[in-house]
Amino acid sequence: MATIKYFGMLAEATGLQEERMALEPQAVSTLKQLLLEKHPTLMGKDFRIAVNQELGDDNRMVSDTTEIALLPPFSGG
Amino acid sequence: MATIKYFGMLAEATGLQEERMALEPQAVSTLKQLLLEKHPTLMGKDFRIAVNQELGDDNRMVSDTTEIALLPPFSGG
Amino acid sequence: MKKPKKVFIDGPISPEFVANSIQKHQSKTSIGAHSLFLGQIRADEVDGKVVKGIEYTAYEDMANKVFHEIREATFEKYELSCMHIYHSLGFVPTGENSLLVFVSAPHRTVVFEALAWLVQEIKDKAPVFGKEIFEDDSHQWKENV
Amino acid sequence: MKKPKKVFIDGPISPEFVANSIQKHQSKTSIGAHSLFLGQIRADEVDGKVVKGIEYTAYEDMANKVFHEIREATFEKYELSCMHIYHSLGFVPTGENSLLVFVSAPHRTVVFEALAWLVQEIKDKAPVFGKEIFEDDSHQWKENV
Repeated sequence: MATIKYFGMLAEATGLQEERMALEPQAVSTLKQLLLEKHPTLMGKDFRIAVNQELGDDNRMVSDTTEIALLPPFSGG
Repeated sequence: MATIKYFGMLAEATGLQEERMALEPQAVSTLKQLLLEKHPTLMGKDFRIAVNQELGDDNRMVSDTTEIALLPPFSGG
Repeated sequence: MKKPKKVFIDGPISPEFVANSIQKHQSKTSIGAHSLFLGQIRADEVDGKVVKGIEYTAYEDMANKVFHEIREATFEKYELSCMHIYHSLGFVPTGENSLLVFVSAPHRTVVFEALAWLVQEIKDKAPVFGKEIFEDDSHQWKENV
Repeated sequence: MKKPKKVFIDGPISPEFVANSIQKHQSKTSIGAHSLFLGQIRADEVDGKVVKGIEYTAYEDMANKVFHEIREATFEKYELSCMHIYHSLGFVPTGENSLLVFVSAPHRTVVFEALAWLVQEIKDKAPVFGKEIFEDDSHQWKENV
Protein backbone atom coordinates (compact mmCIF):
# COMPACT_ATOMS: atom_id res chain seq x y z
CA MET A 1 0.00 0.00 0.00
CA ALA A 2 1.23 3.48 -0.81
CA THR A 3 0.87 6.29 1.71
CA ILE A 4 -0.56 9.58 0.52
CA LYS A 5 0.01 12.53 2.83
CA TYR A 6 -1.84 15.84 2.79
CA PHE A 7 -0.48 19.04 4.26
CA GLY A 8 -1.71 22.50 5.17
CA MET A 9 -4.76 23.66 3.26
CA LEU A 10 -4.88 20.30 1.42
CA ALA A 11 -5.28 18.40 4.68
CA GLU A 12 -8.02 20.86 5.50
CA ALA A 13 -9.66 20.46 2.07
CA THR A 14 -9.63 16.65 2.12
CA GLY A 15 -10.20 16.27 5.85
CA LEU A 16 -7.25 13.83 5.80
CA GLN A 17 -3.70 13.88 7.16
CA GLU A 18 -2.92 10.76 5.16
CA GLU A 19 -4.53 7.78 3.51
CA ARG A 20 -3.27 4.40 2.30
CA MET A 21 -4.05 3.16 -1.15
CA ALA A 22 -3.16 0.20 -3.40
CA LEU A 23 -1.35 1.62 -6.42
CA GLU A 24 -0.53 0.02 -9.77
CA PRO A 25 2.74 1.47 -11.09
CA GLN A 26 1.74 4.73 -12.76
CA ALA A 27 2.92 8.26 -13.51
CA VAL A 28 2.43 11.07 -11.02
CA SER A 29 0.15 12.77 -13.59
CA THR A 30 -2.21 9.76 -13.57
CA LEU A 31 -2.26 9.61 -9.78
CA LYS A 32 -2.97 13.34 -9.64
CA GLN A 33 -6.05 12.84 -11.82
CA LEU A 34 -7.19 9.97 -9.60
CA LEU A 35 -6.82 12.05 -6.44
CA LEU A 36 -8.67 15.02 -7.91
CA GLU A 37 -11.57 12.70 -8.75
CA LYS A 38 -11.51 11.14 -5.30
CA HIS A 39 -11.25 14.51 -3.52
CA PRO A 40 -13.02 17.15 -5.61
CA THR A 41 -12.18 19.73 -2.89
CA LEU A 42 -8.59 19.61 -4.20
CA MET A 43 -9.77 21.07 -7.51
CA GLY A 44 -8.28 24.45 -8.29
CA LYS A 45 -5.83 24.23 -5.38
CA ASP A 46 -2.17 24.96 -6.07
CA PHE A 47 -0.01 22.00 -5.03
CA ARG A 48 3.08 19.98 -5.87
CA ILE A 49 3.61 16.26 -5.34
CA ALA A 50 6.61 14.89 -3.47
CA VAL A 51 7.59 11.29 -4.20
CA ASN A 52 9.69 9.72 -1.45
CA GLN A 53 10.28 13.22 -0.11
CA GLU A 54 11.56 14.64 -3.40
CA LEU A 55 9.87 17.15 -5.66
CA GLY A 56 10.04 16.58 -9.42
CA ASP A 57 8.00 16.45 -12.60
CA ASP A 58 4.75 14.60 -13.29
CA ASN A 59 6.44 11.85 -15.36
CA ARG A 60 7.92 10.22 -12.29
CA MET A 61 6.54 6.77 -11.56
CA VAL A 62 4.87 5.87 -8.31
CA SER A 63 3.81 2.48 -7.00
CA ASP A 64 2.74 0.63 -3.92
CA THR A 65 6.01 1.22 -2.07
CA THR A 66 6.06 4.96 -2.56
CA GLU A 67 5.54 7.71 -0.01
CA ILE A 68 3.53 10.39 -1.75
CA ALA A 69 2.81 13.84 -0.37
CA LEU A 70 0.64 16.66 -1.64
CA LEU A 71 2.23 19.97 -0.74
CA PRO A 72 0.56 23.37 -0.96
CA PRO A 73 2.76 26.48 -1.38
CA PHE A 74 5.43 26.65 1.32
CA SER A 75 5.19 29.32 3.96
CA GLY A 76 7.94 28.68 6.47
CA GLY A 77 10.08 31.37 7.98
CA MET B 1 43.29 77.30 25.71
CA ALA B 2 42.71 74.57 23.15
CA THR B 3 42.38 70.96 24.25
CA ILE B 4 44.38 68.35 22.40
CA LYS B 5 43.28 64.77 22.93
CA TYR B 6 45.28 61.63 22.21
CA PHE B 7 43.75 58.22 21.63
CA GLY B 8 44.83 54.61 21.41
CA MET B 9 48.44 54.09 20.41
CA LEU B 10 48.94 57.88 20.30
CA ALA B 11 48.00 58.24 23.95
CA GLU B 12 50.46 55.44 24.60
CA ALA B 13 53.18 57.10 22.48
CA THR B 14 52.83 60.54 24.09
CA GLY B 15 51.96 59.30 27.56
CA LEU B 16 49.08 61.78 27.48
CA GLN B 17 45.29 61.47 27.35
CA GLU B 18 45.04 65.18 26.66
CA GLU B 19 46.89 68.44 27.08
CA ARG B 20 45.88 72.09 26.99
CA MET B 21 47.74 74.58 24.89
CA ALA B 22 47.48 78.26 23.90
CA LEU B 23 46.98 78.35 20.13
CA GLU B 24 47.28 81.25 17.68
CA PRO B 25 44.83 80.74 14.82
CA GLN B 26 46.61 78.38 12.45
CA ALA B 27 46.06 75.60 9.93
CA VAL B 28 45.86 71.98 11.04
CA SER B 29 49.02 71.32 9.02
CA THR B 30 50.97 73.85 11.12
CA LEU B 31 49.66 72.41 14.36
CA LYS B 32 50.58 68.94 13.20
CA GLN B 33 54.19 70.02 12.69
CA LEU B 34 54.21 71.61 16.13
CA LEU B 35 52.90 68.47 17.81
CA LEU B 36 55.39 66.22 16.01
CA GLU B 37 58.19 68.44 17.31
CA LYS B 38 56.78 68.44 20.80
CA HIS B 39 56.17 64.67 20.82
CA PRO B 40 58.76 62.98 18.60
CA THR B 41 57.23 59.60 19.51
CA LEU B 42 54.34 60.53 17.19
CA MET B 43 56.73 60.50 14.23
CA GLY B 44 55.90 57.86 11.64
CA LYS B 45 52.56 57.06 13.31
CA ASP B 46 49.47 56.96 11.11
CA PHE B 47 46.87 59.39 12.45
CA ARG B 48 44.11 61.82 11.47
CA ILE B 49 43.13 65.01 13.25
CA ALA B 50 39.56 65.73 14.30
CA VAL B 51 38.64 69.38 14.83
CA ASN B 52 35.60 69.84 17.02
CA GLN B 53 34.82 66.16 16.49
CA GLU B 54 34.92 66.31 12.69
CA LEU B 55 37.51 64.84 10.36
CA GLY B 56 38.64 66.88 7.39
CA ASP B 57 41.68 68.17 5.54
CA ASP B 58 44.81 69.88 6.86
CA ASN B 59 43.74 73.35 5.64
CA ARG B 60 41.15 73.70 8.36
CA MET B 61 41.88 76.43 10.89
CA VAL B 62 42.19 75.78 14.58
CA SER B 63 42.46 78.22 17.45
CA ASP B 64 42.22 78.57 21.18
CA THR B 65 38.57 77.52 21.32
CA THR B 66 38.98 74.35 19.36
CA GLU B 67 38.76 70.75 20.55
CA ILE B 68 41.47 68.88 18.70
CA ALA B 69 41.91 65.11 18.71
CA LEU B 70 44.62 62.91 17.24
CA LEU B 71 43.07 59.66 16.09
CA PRO B 72 44.97 56.51 15.10
CA PRO B 73 43.34 54.04 12.67
CA PHE B 74 39.91 52.99 13.90
CA SER B 75 39.40 49.46 15.10
CA GLY B 76 35.89 49.23 16.48
CA GLY B 77 33.55 46.34 15.87
CA MET C 1 24.82 10.88 5.86
CA LYS C 2 25.39 12.51 9.24
CA LYS C 3 22.46 12.54 11.61
CA PRO C 4 20.45 15.66 10.71
CA LYS C 5 20.55 18.35 13.35
CA LYS C 6 17.35 19.12 15.17
CA VAL C 7 15.62 22.10 13.53
CA PHE C 8 12.01 22.02 14.70
CA ILE C 9 11.05 23.49 18.02
CA ASP C 10 7.69 23.33 19.70
CA GLY C 11 6.17 26.81 19.88
CA PRO C 12 7.99 30.16 19.68
CA ILE C 13 11.76 30.54 19.66
CA SER C 14 12.31 32.47 22.86
CA PRO C 15 14.89 35.24 23.40
CA GLU C 16 16.45 32.96 26.04
CA PHE C 17 16.88 30.25 23.41
CA VAL C 18 18.74 32.74 21.21
CA ALA C 19 20.89 33.82 24.17
CA ASN C 20 21.70 30.20 24.85
CA SER C 21 22.76 29.67 21.21
CA ILE C 22 25.02 32.73 21.39
CA GLN C 23 26.50 31.51 24.68
CA LYS C 24 27.41 28.14 23.16
CA HIS C 25 29.65 29.88 20.60
CA GLN C 26 31.88 31.53 23.18
CA SER C 27 34.20 28.54 23.33
CA LYS C 28 34.73 28.70 19.55
CA THR C 29 37.44 31.33 19.62
CA SER C 30 38.24 31.28 15.92
CA ILE C 31 34.88 32.96 15.29
CA GLY C 32 34.93 36.74 14.82
CA ALA C 33 31.48 37.43 13.40
CA HIS C 34 27.96 36.13 13.89
CA SER C 35 24.92 37.07 11.89
CA LEU C 36 21.42 36.09 13.00
CA PHE C 37 18.05 36.25 11.33
CA LEU C 38 14.82 36.13 13.31
CA GLY C 39 11.41 35.86 11.73
CA GLN C 40 8.78 37.54 13.90
CA ILE C 41 5.00 37.10 13.52
CA ARG C 42 3.34 40.30 12.32
CA ALA C 43 -0.11 41.44 13.42
CA ASP C 44 -1.18 41.87 9.79
CA GLU C 45 -4.66 43.15 9.13
CA VAL C 46 -6.75 41.42 6.43
CA ASP C 47 -10.26 42.70 5.73
CA GLY C 48 -10.41 44.36 9.12
CA LYS C 49 -9.27 41.26 11.01
CA VAL C 50 -5.97 41.15 12.83
CA VAL C 51 -3.62 38.14 12.91
CA LYS C 52 -3.10 36.86 16.45
CA GLY C 53 -0.57 34.19 15.52
CA ILE C 54 0.51 31.52 13.05
CA GLU C 55 0.04 27.79 13.48
CA TYR C 56 2.91 25.95 11.77
CA THR C 57 2.89 22.39 10.47
CA ALA C 58 5.51 20.66 8.34
CA TYR C 59 6.23 17.58 6.34
CA GLU C 60 8.85 16.87 8.97
CA ASP C 61 10.79 14.01 7.41
CA MET C 62 11.15 15.82 4.11
CA ALA C 63 11.87 19.14 5.83
CA ASN C 64 14.68 17.61 7.87
CA LYS C 65 16.17 16.21 4.67
CA VAL C 66 15.84 19.62 2.99
CA PHE C 67 17.43 21.42 5.96
CA HIS C 68 20.30 18.95 5.83
CA GLU C 69 20.79 19.56 2.11
CA ILE C 70 20.65 23.34 2.59
CA ARG C 71 23.21 22.95 5.34
CA GLU C 72 25.61 21.00 3.14
CA ALA C 73 25.13 23.44 0.25
CA THR C 74 25.82 26.39 2.54
CA PHE C 75 29.15 24.98 3.67
CA GLU C 76 30.06 24.28 0.01
CA LYS C 77 29.23 27.85 -0.92
CA TYR C 78 30.48 29.88 2.06
CA GLU C 79 33.47 29.64 4.41
CA LEU C 80 31.54 29.44 7.67
CA SER C 81 32.62 28.18 11.07
CA CYS C 82 29.12 27.00 11.87
CA MET C 83 25.45 27.50 11.15
CA HIS C 84 22.17 26.69 12.85
CA ILE C 85 18.56 26.71 11.74
CA TYR C 86 15.62 26.55 14.12
CA HIS C 87 11.97 26.68 13.05
CA SER C 88 8.84 26.64 15.17
CA LEU C 89 6.04 24.10 14.88
CA GLY C 90 2.63 24.68 16.44
CA PHE C 91 1.26 28.04 17.47
CA VAL C 92 3.44 31.15 17.55
CA PRO C 93 1.71 34.33 18.75
CA THR C 94 2.12 37.72 17.12
CA GLY C 95 5.34 39.45 18.21
CA GLU C 96 7.18 36.20 18.86
CA ASN C 97 9.75 34.49 16.66
CA SER C 98 9.27 31.41 14.49
CA LEU C 99 12.62 31.20 12.67
CA LEU C 100 16.20 31.58 13.80
CA VAL C 101 19.07 31.31 11.35
CA PHE C 102 22.52 31.75 12.86
CA VAL C 103 25.78 31.81 10.90
CA SER C 104 29.31 32.35 12.19
CA ALA C 105 32.69 32.85 10.53
CA PRO C 106 36.19 34.08 11.36
CA HIS C 107 35.58 37.34 9.47
CA ARG C 108 32.44 39.31 8.82
CA THR C 109 32.32 39.67 5.02
CA VAL C 110 30.83 36.25 4.37
CA VAL C 111 28.15 36.15 7.07
CA PHE C 112 25.70 38.66 5.60
CA GLU C 113 25.44 37.06 2.17
CA ALA C 114 25.34 33.55 3.64
CA LEU C 115 22.51 34.57 5.96
CA ALA C 116 20.39 36.16 3.22
CA TRP C 117 20.94 33.18 0.94
CA LEU C 118 20.06 30.69 3.67
CA VAL C 119 16.82 32.41 4.66
CA GLN C 120 15.76 32.46 0.99
CA GLU C 121 16.59 28.77 0.59
CA ILE C 122 14.55 27.89 3.65
CA LYS C 123 11.54 29.91 2.45
CA ASP C 124 11.78 28.34 -1.03
CA LYS C 125 12.52 24.73 -0.19
CA ALA C 126 11.34 23.74 3.27
CA PRO C 127 7.88 22.10 3.29
CA VAL C 128 6.54 24.17 6.17
CA PHE C 129 3.00 25.51 6.23
CA GLY C 130 1.69 28.48 8.15
CA LYS C 131 -1.95 29.07 9.02
CA GLU C 132 -2.57 32.69 10.00
CA ILE C 133 -5.13 32.76 12.78
CA PHE C 134 -7.18 35.91 13.31
CA GLU C 135 -8.51 37.25 16.56
CA ASP C 136 -11.98 35.86 15.80
CA ASP C 137 -10.38 32.38 15.28
CA SER C 138 -11.00 32.40 11.53
CA HIS C 139 -7.88 31.69 9.47
CA GLN C 140 -6.14 31.93 6.12
CA TRP C 141 -3.23 29.93 4.72
CA LYS C 142 -0.01 31.87 4.38
CA GLU C 143 2.02 31.69 1.16
CA ASN C 144 5.66 32.74 0.69
CA VAL C 145 6.11 35.09 -2.24
CA MET D 1 18.93 67.06 17.16
CA LYS D 2 17.37 64.23 19.15
CA LYS D 3 19.22 62.99 22.19
CA PRO D 4 21.65 60.36 20.89
CA LYS D 5 20.85 56.82 21.99
CA LYS D 6 23.25 55.12 24.34
CA VAL D 7 25.69 52.94 22.38
CA PHE D 8 28.61 52.25 24.68
CA ILE D 9 28.45 49.46 27.20
CA ASP D 10 30.96 48.67 29.87
CA GLY D 11 32.61 45.31 29.14
CA PRO D 12 31.23 42.49 26.95
CA ILE D 13 27.76 42.46 25.41
CA SER D 14 26.25 39.43 27.12
CA PRO D 15 23.89 36.91 25.51
CA GLU D 16 21.31 38.01 28.11
CA PHE D 17 21.63 41.59 26.86
CA VAL D 18 20.88 40.39 23.33
CA ALA D 19 17.92 38.35 24.61
CA ASN D 20 16.62 41.42 26.36
CA SER D 21 16.89 43.48 23.16
CA ILE D 22 14.97 40.81 21.24
CA GLN D 23 12.33 40.68 23.97
CA LYS D 24 11.75 44.43 23.75
CA HIS D 25 10.71 44.09 20.10
CA GLN D 26 7.86 41.70 20.79
CA SER D 27 5.40 44.55 21.30
CA LYS D 28 6.28 46.00 17.87
CA THR D 29 3.93 43.80 15.90
CA SER D 30 4.51 45.42 12.51
CA ILE D 31 8.01 43.89 12.52
CA GLY D 32 8.42 40.67 10.54
CA ALA D 33 12.20 40.34 10.31
CA HIS D 34 15.19 41.04 12.51
CA SER D 35 18.80 40.76 11.52
CA LEU D 36 21.58 40.93 14.10
CA PHE D 37 25.33 41.20 13.85
CA LEU D 38 27.61 40.23 16.71
CA GLY D 39 31.35 40.86 16.71
CA GLN D 40 33.15 38.23 18.78
CA ILE D 41 36.76 38.47 19.99
CA ARG D 42 39.00 35.93 18.27
CA ALA D 43 41.90 34.16 19.96
CA ASP D 44 44.23 35.18 17.11
CA GLU D 45 47.81 34.03 17.26
CA VAL D 46 50.58 36.53 16.44
CA ASP D 47 54.22 35.39 16.57
CA GLY D 48 53.26 32.47 18.80
CA LYS D 49 51.29 34.61 21.25
CA VAL D 50 47.54 34.21 21.65
CA VAL D 51 45.08 37.10 22.12
CA LYS D 52 43.25 36.85 25.44
CA GLY D 53 41.01 39.84 24.86
CA ILE D 54 40.66 43.37 23.50
CA GLU D 55 40.66 46.54 25.57
CA TYR D 56 38.45 49.15 23.86
CA THR D 57 38.65 52.91 24.23
CA ALA D 58 36.83 55.56 22.22
CA TYR D 59 36.64 59.25 21.55
CA GLU D 60 33.20 58.99 23.11
CA ASP D 61 31.72 62.41 22.28
CA MET D 62 32.69 62.13 18.64
CA ALA D 63 31.70 58.47 18.47
CA ASN D 64 28.22 59.24 19.80
CA LYS D 65 27.88 61.95 17.14
CA VAL D 66 29.06 59.52 14.46
CA PHE D 67 26.66 56.80 15.64
CA HIS D 68 23.84 59.31 15.51
CA GLU D 69 24.77 60.33 11.95
CA ILE D 70 25.03 56.70 10.87
CA ARG D 71 21.63 56.11 12.43
CA GLU D 72 20.02 58.99 10.51
CA ALA D 73 21.70 57.91 7.26
CA THR D 74 20.48 54.34 7.73
CA PHE D 75 16.86 55.44 8.07
CA GLU D 76 17.27 57.64 4.96
CA LYS D 77 18.66 54.72 3.00
CA TYR D 78 16.59 51.76 4.22
CA GLU D 79 12.96 51.25 5.24
CA LEU D 80 13.57 49.96 8.74
CA SER D 81 11.24 49.79 11.74
CA CYS D 82 14.13 50.26 14.14
CA MET D 83 17.83 49.80 14.64
CA HIS D 84 20.20 49.57 17.58
CA ILE D 85 23.96 49.73 17.93
CA TYR D 86 25.84 48.67 21.05
CA HIS D 87 29.61 48.70 21.40
CA SER D 88 31.77 47.62 24.30
CA LEU D 89 34.28 49.80 26.11
CA GLY D 90 36.93 48.37 28.40
CA PHE D 91 38.11 44.78 28.37
CA VAL D 92 36.30 42.10 26.37
CA PRO D 93 37.73 38.59 26.70
CA THR D 94 38.21 36.21 23.80
CA GLY D 95 34.97 34.45 22.85
CA GLU D 96 32.76 37.28 24.08
CA ASN D 97 31.01 39.93 22.01
CA SER D 98 31.98 43.58 21.62
CA LEU D 99 29.52 44.79 18.98
CA LEU D 100 25.80 44.26 18.50
CA VAL D 101 23.98 45.75 15.52
CA PHE D 102 20.27 45.01 15.40
CA VAL D 103 17.94 46.01 12.55
CA SER D 104 14.24 45.28 12.15
CA ALA D 105 11.73 45.77 9.35
CA PRO D 106 8.28 44.59 8.30
CA HIS D 107 9.79 42.34 5.58
CA ARG D 108 13.10 40.58 5.37
CA THR D 109 14.58 41.81 2.07
CA VAL D 110 15.95 45.07 3.45
CA VAL D 111 17.46 43.84 6.71
CA PHE D 112 20.46 41.95 5.33
CA GLU D 113 21.79 44.79 3.20
CA ALA D 114 21.10 47.37 5.91
CA LEU D 115 22.97 45.27 8.45
CA ALA D 116 26.05 44.76 6.25
CA TRP D 117 26.12 48.46 5.36
CA LEU D 118 25.78 49.53 8.98
CA VAL D 119 28.56 47.31 10.26
CA GLN D 120 30.87 48.66 7.54
CA GLU D 121 29.94 52.26 8.42
CA ILE D 122 30.69 51.65 12.08
CA LYS D 123 34.07 50.05 11.32
CA ASP D 124 34.97 52.93 8.95
CA LYS D 125 33.69 55.92 10.88
CA ALA D 126 33.47 55.31 14.62
CA PRO D 127 36.55 56.52 16.55
CA VAL D 128 36.93 53.35 18.60
CA PHE D 129 40.31 51.84 19.36
CA GLY D 130 41.07 48.23 20.22
CA LYS D 131 44.20 47.04 21.99
CA GLU D 132 44.72 43.31 21.55
CA ILE D 133 46.12 41.91 24.76
CA PHE D 134 48.09 38.68 24.65
CA GLU D 135 48.28 36.00 27.29
CA ASP D 136 51.66 37.32 28.48
CA ASP D 137 50.09 40.81 28.90
CA SER D 138 52.00 42.29 25.97
CA HIS D 139 49.76 44.01 23.42
CA GLN D 140 49.36 45.31 19.90
CA TRP D 141 46.98 47.92 18.50
CA LYS D 142 44.26 46.57 16.27
CA GLU D 143 43.52 48.21 12.92
CA ASN D 144 40.42 47.74 10.78
CA VAL D 145 41.26 46.84 7.20
